[in-house]
Amino acid sequence: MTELTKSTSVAGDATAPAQAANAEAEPAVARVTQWGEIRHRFLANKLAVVGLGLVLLLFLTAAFAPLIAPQDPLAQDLNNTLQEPGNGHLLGTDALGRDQFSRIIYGTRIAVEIGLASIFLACLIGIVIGALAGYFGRATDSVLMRIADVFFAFPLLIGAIVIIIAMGRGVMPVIISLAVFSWPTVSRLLRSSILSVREADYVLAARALGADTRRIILRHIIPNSIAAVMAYAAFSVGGAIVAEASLSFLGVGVSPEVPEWGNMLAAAKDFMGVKDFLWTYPSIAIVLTVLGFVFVGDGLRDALDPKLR
Amino acid sequence: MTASSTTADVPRQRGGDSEAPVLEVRDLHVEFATREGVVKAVNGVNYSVSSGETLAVLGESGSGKSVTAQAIMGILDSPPGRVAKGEILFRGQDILKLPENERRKLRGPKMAMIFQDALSALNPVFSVGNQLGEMFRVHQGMSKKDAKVKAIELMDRVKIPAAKSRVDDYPHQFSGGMRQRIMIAMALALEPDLIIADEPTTALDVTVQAQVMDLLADLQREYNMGLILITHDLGVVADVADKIAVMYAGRIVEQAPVHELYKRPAHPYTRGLLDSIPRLDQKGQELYAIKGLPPNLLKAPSGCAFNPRCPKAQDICRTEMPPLLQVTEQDGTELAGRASACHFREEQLHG
Amino acid sequence: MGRYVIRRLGQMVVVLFGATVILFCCLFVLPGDPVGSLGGDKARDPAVVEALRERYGLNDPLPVQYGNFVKNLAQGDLGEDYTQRRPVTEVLAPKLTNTAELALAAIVLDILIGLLAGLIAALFRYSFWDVLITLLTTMAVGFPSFVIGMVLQKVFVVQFKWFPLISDGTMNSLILPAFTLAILDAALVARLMRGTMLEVLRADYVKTAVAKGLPRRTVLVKHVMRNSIIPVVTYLGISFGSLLGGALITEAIFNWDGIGLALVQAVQQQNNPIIIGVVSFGVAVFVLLNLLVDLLYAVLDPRIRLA
Amino acid sequence: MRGATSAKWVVGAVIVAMAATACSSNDAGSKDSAKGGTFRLGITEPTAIDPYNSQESEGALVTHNLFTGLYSATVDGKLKPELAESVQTSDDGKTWTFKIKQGTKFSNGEAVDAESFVRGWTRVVAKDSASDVAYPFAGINGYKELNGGNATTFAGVTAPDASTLKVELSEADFEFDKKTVHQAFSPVPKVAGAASNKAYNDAPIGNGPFKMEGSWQHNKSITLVRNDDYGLEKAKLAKVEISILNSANGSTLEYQGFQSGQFDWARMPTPQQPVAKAKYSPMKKWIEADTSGVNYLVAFNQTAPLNNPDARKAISYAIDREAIAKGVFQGMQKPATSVLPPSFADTYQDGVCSSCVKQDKEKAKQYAEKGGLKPGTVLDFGYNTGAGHEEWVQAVAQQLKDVLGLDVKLNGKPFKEALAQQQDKATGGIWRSAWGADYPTPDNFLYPLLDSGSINEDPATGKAAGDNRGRYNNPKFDELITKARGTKDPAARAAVYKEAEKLAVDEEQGLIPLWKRTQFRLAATDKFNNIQLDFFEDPNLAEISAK
Repeated sequence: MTELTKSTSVAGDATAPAQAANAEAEPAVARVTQWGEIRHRFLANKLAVVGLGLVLLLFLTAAFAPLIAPQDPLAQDLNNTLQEPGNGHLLGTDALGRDQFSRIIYGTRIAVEIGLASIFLACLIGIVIGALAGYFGRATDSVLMRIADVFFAFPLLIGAIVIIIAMGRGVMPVIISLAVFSWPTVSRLLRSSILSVREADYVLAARALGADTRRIILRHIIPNSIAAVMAYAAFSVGGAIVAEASLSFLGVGVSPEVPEWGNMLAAAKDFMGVKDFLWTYPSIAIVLTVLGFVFVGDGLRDALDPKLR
Repeated sequence: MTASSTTADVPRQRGGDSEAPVLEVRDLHVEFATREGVVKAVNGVNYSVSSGETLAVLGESGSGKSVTAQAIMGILDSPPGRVAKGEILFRGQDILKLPENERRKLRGPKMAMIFQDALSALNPVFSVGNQLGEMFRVHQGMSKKDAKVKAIELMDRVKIPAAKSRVDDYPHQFSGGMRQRIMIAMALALEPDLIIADEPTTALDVTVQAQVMDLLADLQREYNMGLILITHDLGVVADVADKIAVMYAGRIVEQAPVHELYKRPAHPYTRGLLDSIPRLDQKGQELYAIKGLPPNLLKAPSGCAFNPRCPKAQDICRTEMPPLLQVTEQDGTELAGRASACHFREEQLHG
Repeated sequence: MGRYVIRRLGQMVVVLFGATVILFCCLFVLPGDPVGSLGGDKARDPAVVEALRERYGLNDPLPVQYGNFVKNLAQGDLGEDYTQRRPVTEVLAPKLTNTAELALAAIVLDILIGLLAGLIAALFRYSFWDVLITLLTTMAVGFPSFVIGMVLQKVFVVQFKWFPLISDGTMNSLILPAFTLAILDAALVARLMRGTMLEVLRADYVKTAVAKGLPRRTVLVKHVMRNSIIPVVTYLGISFGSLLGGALITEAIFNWDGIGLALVQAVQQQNNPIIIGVVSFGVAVFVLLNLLVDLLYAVLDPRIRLA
Repeated sequence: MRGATSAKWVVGAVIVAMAATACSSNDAGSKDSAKGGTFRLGITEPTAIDPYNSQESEGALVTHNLFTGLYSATVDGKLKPELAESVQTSDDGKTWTFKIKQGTKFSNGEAVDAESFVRGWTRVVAKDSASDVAYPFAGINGYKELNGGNATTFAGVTAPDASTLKVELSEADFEFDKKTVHQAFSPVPKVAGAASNKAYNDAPIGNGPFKMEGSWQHNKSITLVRNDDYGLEKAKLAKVEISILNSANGSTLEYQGFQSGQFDWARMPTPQQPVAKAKYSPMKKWIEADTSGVNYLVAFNQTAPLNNPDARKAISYAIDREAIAKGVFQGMQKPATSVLPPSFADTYQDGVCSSCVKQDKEKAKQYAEKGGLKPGTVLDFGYNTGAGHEEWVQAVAQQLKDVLGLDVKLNGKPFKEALAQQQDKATGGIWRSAWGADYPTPDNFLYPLLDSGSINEDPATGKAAGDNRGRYNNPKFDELITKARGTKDPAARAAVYKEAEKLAVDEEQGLIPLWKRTQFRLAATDKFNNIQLDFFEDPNLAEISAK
């Protein structure tokens, strides 16, 4: 659909002669080499690699937060509240004298936890429902898709707030509320790709060769649909992290005492113009994280389906 | 009506200088810049076509035949494509030197193109009447209403039934054959001197192919236009073309009047093409196929580009590029309009 | 067409039914008494609580409450807000106008910025501007709206004082919130537009148009734009949901007195009629808008047959 | 779009304003009505401005200026007679007879007489009104019947003649007169009709120093103009323009508005207060006052682990109020050492809560041991979210962990959910809370927060519907409250209230005071004279005059 960078898109430019030359030099789609191919295309995309770097950095920071953070993110020091960056606190301290750098470092944990878990859950629900709808069709399909419509009709943040009203604040409610309103996209994606793949030549061929339906679904349809889901997932983890921070920012996300970026921003909002370091650094953390996932998502999508670029 | 007066005039004019070609392509080179390197799609093509004459350009996909046509029309994708060298003379004038705006004015009134796949070549979101009428509106400043009348006339002209009621239909509502007729109508709209038809029947059913081809040939005769027919289908060519240029890897490898070529090809590639046509009298025999694949234009083989696939390739074929040269009879008399780019053209012709 | 619309409207009713049921269930499981406290944080007198529960039918079982809700909704009545005891429709109407204003301004910006940027990037592919636009749009996707909003507020309100912090009813106070709300979608529209346009530019019918000798502008405006705009229209329909979500944040940052802010406050106050009003409105508009987009899609692209 | 519509609004408002000034300047003998200046301020949308349901400070601001009742309260909690010319109290403290000043009028010309009061009070208490401010009338005979819908008249409130208002109480209450400063005790004219009269709700006709100009523009504005026919001392300001701001950021908007000259009076967000003080204090534009309220921790007296005074004292001793006030509140809050506020000069006992005076880790640990608060004991610490308490509760929690080794579980909930949990019988631990006085009497703190009569437990569900949610229950304390109410002599009464406070707050630590209620305002003292913060934490509009 869209293009990201010059470097990746030039290949897609191959006009008549070059295309002909390349296409015929690599007959059909060699499915064996598909994953290698994808990796190759992904790694050729500079932004995707930068994104991968950012995401890896995020994961590593989350994993080794206790080693990286110089202080306990919860340790208060009421004699040193609202300290400007420097003086033993790299990024300053908040209203309770807690070390902001340590809080940002620990914030990666919540971001990773909620981002990954909610999208994983959404994909799980989405794949199952989408596969059922796409496979059974007819009544099952229309019932499942209407259900998906209902959830799809809630704007993500608004829907999430409704669920959190019922479940209360906290990590689990945030994960669930984000997943509950994200899965319809996945199931639509899966369903439509099942419907298109169902008639694809190699599936017809498999069917003609007498493969049974379940085998066709597991061996042919799902692996081919999963590509689209994966690109969506990578992209959406970033979105989920933004949504999660937004909820906290609005005061309905994880509990306020948890070191989490949205919470930090919410607490810093009133210090605008007085203590700006309180909101700038968590903002940077969020932006880098989200960009990482966006780049990876874009790169994956382009690598999985060069046509779409 | 203006239309009838012009149709009456023009052929006479054209008849007047039928000796001078409408279009002459000289040493045309076209390149594409890609990430992997420069693709030389057309490497020194020469050909010409006169009024009322049909030139068939033959070749596999990727041979540069379509690119040549696009270069003539001035619709190359550029970047990355560009004409690196050469001249395209339209009625004696090198149109590559014209400013874009002048050149644009040639397209439509003077030269027109018919594309292979009418479904994708027609804009899906506008009615056919709109797209046909656009020619008149843009080039002749006609009103919308008049343009529509002309569009209906044109559709009648290309034998689309119930033209009046279908003029507001969209391309996807027509059958393949009908769509191609609309393409033809659009090309003919302003009665150009030259029509380039890029595989006009490839996408059609065989039965429809003949109808469309006949229609095109009839109209060409009627308007006395020059026609460049690009195709990879030798069967189509035989009936309509006057002369043939065979292209391979961006070059013309053989040129000949149509029947000569069929009778006696002077290039092994042409031979291969001819042999791969299924024939009724050889039923039951294994079909001939040229082995191997067309060359990668990024790294064309040294020497003759066809050498890796050529059954008769010798050492010289792998080192030296054969130029396109006059072909002679065994007695040395020149064969009019015949040329071949093969080191062993004479052997091929006579052997 | 008529049948299609009727069928879609039917589906819409199903979706709305489902959505409001979910909404009711979520609000019903809450432990607090929705009329249990005053506007501030004081508990209400038990007698008053009882009187209000009676007045609002809160002692009825959930299905009965839901039935009443649907019955009233059919008459355009969303009930009474629990704090001020004014009709929800009356409370929300001016807020709705404000949000609509903001959303409309954002959509206009989306279209203007998005289309223009996408157009430039596609037309001058690989040029400096293309690279810049591609970079900016990619970055914009990574910037959450609250970060954008806070940065804009810090720079243009606090630092330069170009814009008022309090909405003073002029165009001036609309600019920053609208921009904040628009930026993400504008970037996505630009990316979409660029991609689609590159595809369209490569399409055979564009070649045909050039081969017909049409002036460049006619080719671009008529043949290219018209086709490129179709996916953008669809996207804008779907993006309305995220627009509403973004409005929550934007309104909170810029104190824009819209339904987003009303929702956030209503959640803190458990002012259920407002929550129900805002959420069902959001869902209804989203569903309706998508129907409209589908219809528009069919108008824009004659190949689409609605069935 | 916005520009167009609001321009229309502005133009409309200007025309209305011009018409208004034109009219009034034509009135006979009011030459100065065009003078006096306009006072501008921002508030958040009130619940109501009609006295039947006017409740929070914003509503009180408008209602108090539209209506004048029997008494008003001065900043320091003293009673100031308004329409009450004289009062007689029976010796049993149950019958109150007020003489109403004659000759004053509502702004529609209707006379204000005793009947207007009966009408107004009845209107608040009537069942159909479902008023949130009916409770101050609860001690009057016939309240139950009227409020429960079994009567249409208020039996205990009668007007024997136009100038006499007689009130009969069911229990002795020598401080009943103080309750009448609440705006719910306003007289209303006949046109007021029932509480459901929407026209009157949004444009009440009153007898106060100001009257409405147009109706309440919800979420936009309320405009007051001077009532030149006011029967008491007339206001000096010609006009008060009240902009209604978003409650989400009301204080930020007020502050910004003040800085840009749009407002003459403003609150500011807590984080900005130190900066604002430094800037405006030298300019004498800074108003700081300890008002009639207290921030405290509810301690659940009847549930483990805080079901004994020692445990509660341990908690209180463990908190370093000073450090939090300095560190978190940037010095803008002051520790409270009593429940009764310093604004009640007669009853204020600084340091009566001995555990509140200074953090004492040793004592905290001793009391904890005595009270069975072992390290590791789970202590629930609830608070309501979205109201700016998120930060400091964490500081308190940390201190409890550090000093006592308790396993403090912070539990933030939206207010109504929080309330439901506090009312639940099984709830233990502590809960953040605050109390502000409705009228200037110590009873208004001690009775609702600590008297067993305010537990109001629902026998079926065990829910405590009253404000004594910590369920402090001591018959001795209850006796003292009853005794105080029945003591006619103010000084003797104050002594009893002091005794009661010492018993409940110091000896038994029924609740845990944290901070005084300190309010900060910015006021345009360069343009106006005599600006003060009144008892209801609003500017004293009726007394302000332009320079």
